Amino acid sequence: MNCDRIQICPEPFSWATGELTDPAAGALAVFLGCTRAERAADGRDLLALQYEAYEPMALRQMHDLATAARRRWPIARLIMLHRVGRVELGEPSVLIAVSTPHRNEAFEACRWLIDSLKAEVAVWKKEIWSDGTESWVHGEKP
Amino acid sequence: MNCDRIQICPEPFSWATGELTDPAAGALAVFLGCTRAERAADGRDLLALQYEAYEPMALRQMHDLATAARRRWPIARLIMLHRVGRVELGEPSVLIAVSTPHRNEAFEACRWLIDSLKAEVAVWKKEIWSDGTESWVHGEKP
Amino acid sequence: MAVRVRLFAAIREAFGVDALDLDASTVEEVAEQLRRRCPSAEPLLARSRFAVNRAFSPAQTPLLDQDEVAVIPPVSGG
Amino acid sequence: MAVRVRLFAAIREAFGVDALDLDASTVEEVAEQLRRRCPSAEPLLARSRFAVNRAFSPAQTPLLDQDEVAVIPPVSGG
Repeated sequence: MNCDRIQICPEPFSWATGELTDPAAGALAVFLGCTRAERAADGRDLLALQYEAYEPMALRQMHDLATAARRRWPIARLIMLHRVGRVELGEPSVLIAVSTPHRNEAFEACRWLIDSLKAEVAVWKKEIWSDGTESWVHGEKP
Repeated sequence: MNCDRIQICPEPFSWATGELTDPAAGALAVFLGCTRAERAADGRDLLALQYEAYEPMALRQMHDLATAARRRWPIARLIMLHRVGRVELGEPSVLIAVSTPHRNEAFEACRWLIDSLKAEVAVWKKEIWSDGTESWVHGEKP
Repeated sequence: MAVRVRLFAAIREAFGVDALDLDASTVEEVAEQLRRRCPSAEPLLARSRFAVNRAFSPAQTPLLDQDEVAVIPPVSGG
Repeated sequence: MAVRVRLFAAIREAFGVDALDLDASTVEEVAEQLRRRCPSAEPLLARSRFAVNRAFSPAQTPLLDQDEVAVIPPVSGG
């Protein structure tokens, strides 16, 4: 049995280093993805991102990713959180955190989990712009 | 001028995600190194690590690493903390945290900073074992 | 088969609803009915995958009564 | 030149002090005096680098009065 925390969060999430510490874990790697300020070619400014998830499927996919990561790396503890709703500039939308015996595997697992989550998990973002326009992101931004 | 936090800490350190957030930063990568439980071949258990630093030189080296990292990656904010004194099992001895526009550069900068710190910075650890013995680590552990 | 079709993101906004009840025996039949109902969504439907009961499923997947079919346009989480 | 020599970790414990005042005109002369004073530390001294005024400096580096010379055995932070 493990104590992974995997959640879709309608409100800003919080977490603490203490959730990851474990006597067997010499290394903790954490990634947070945040809403980044952006200006469109026509001068509009990004105000916020609005996230939507197919929650039961997204949670199942996140659990599957955690299981796959645990098969590949000796993970002591794992946190995977994704916001839904409006995420303002500078605020986090996603958190991946893992602890492992050594640092190489912590970096590898953390990187693999965020890359896989972005590629596969049923979550979508809509850009909300300063002129009132909104646009869904479907596929990689250029 | 930047707002890097670079410290040698005689007491347990604390930090918050908020120190790293920045509208320009879409990615935060954090690494923590902690004392990991270990059993020697002869059955002794590791109890703790005791860290010592040549503080003015270590701080200068850490600032130099931050400057080098900022030349190489578009870092918004940076935290680099290292404990001195006794660090119990599971407790963090080192923290590296960076925020950047995109995730690839955050992972790269974080990884480069911890690798460089471990290879170069004037800090030493002594292992404290359950039988009362102590041994300095000078050079890579096998 | 009476199936529930879940719609998300730009697909949801194109259809103006977040779910539809359809009668279909395969995923492909669901896709076909969606294209007919909202031709403007066709380009994005063509880039979308389908999930049956929360797992990605190919077009020929047979459906059972009460299955939940979801249209999954290209994801953009993170 | 009157220089202050700082000792750390296993080197410090081998010498029993964390600093020495020596008279030397190069880093190499400091190393030579340390080897003579504590032969048991020689293997670790051979694997150590030296810093003058907090910057790594090669053996031939000339010293000035009041310089701070540090012996830096292989580091193990992190």
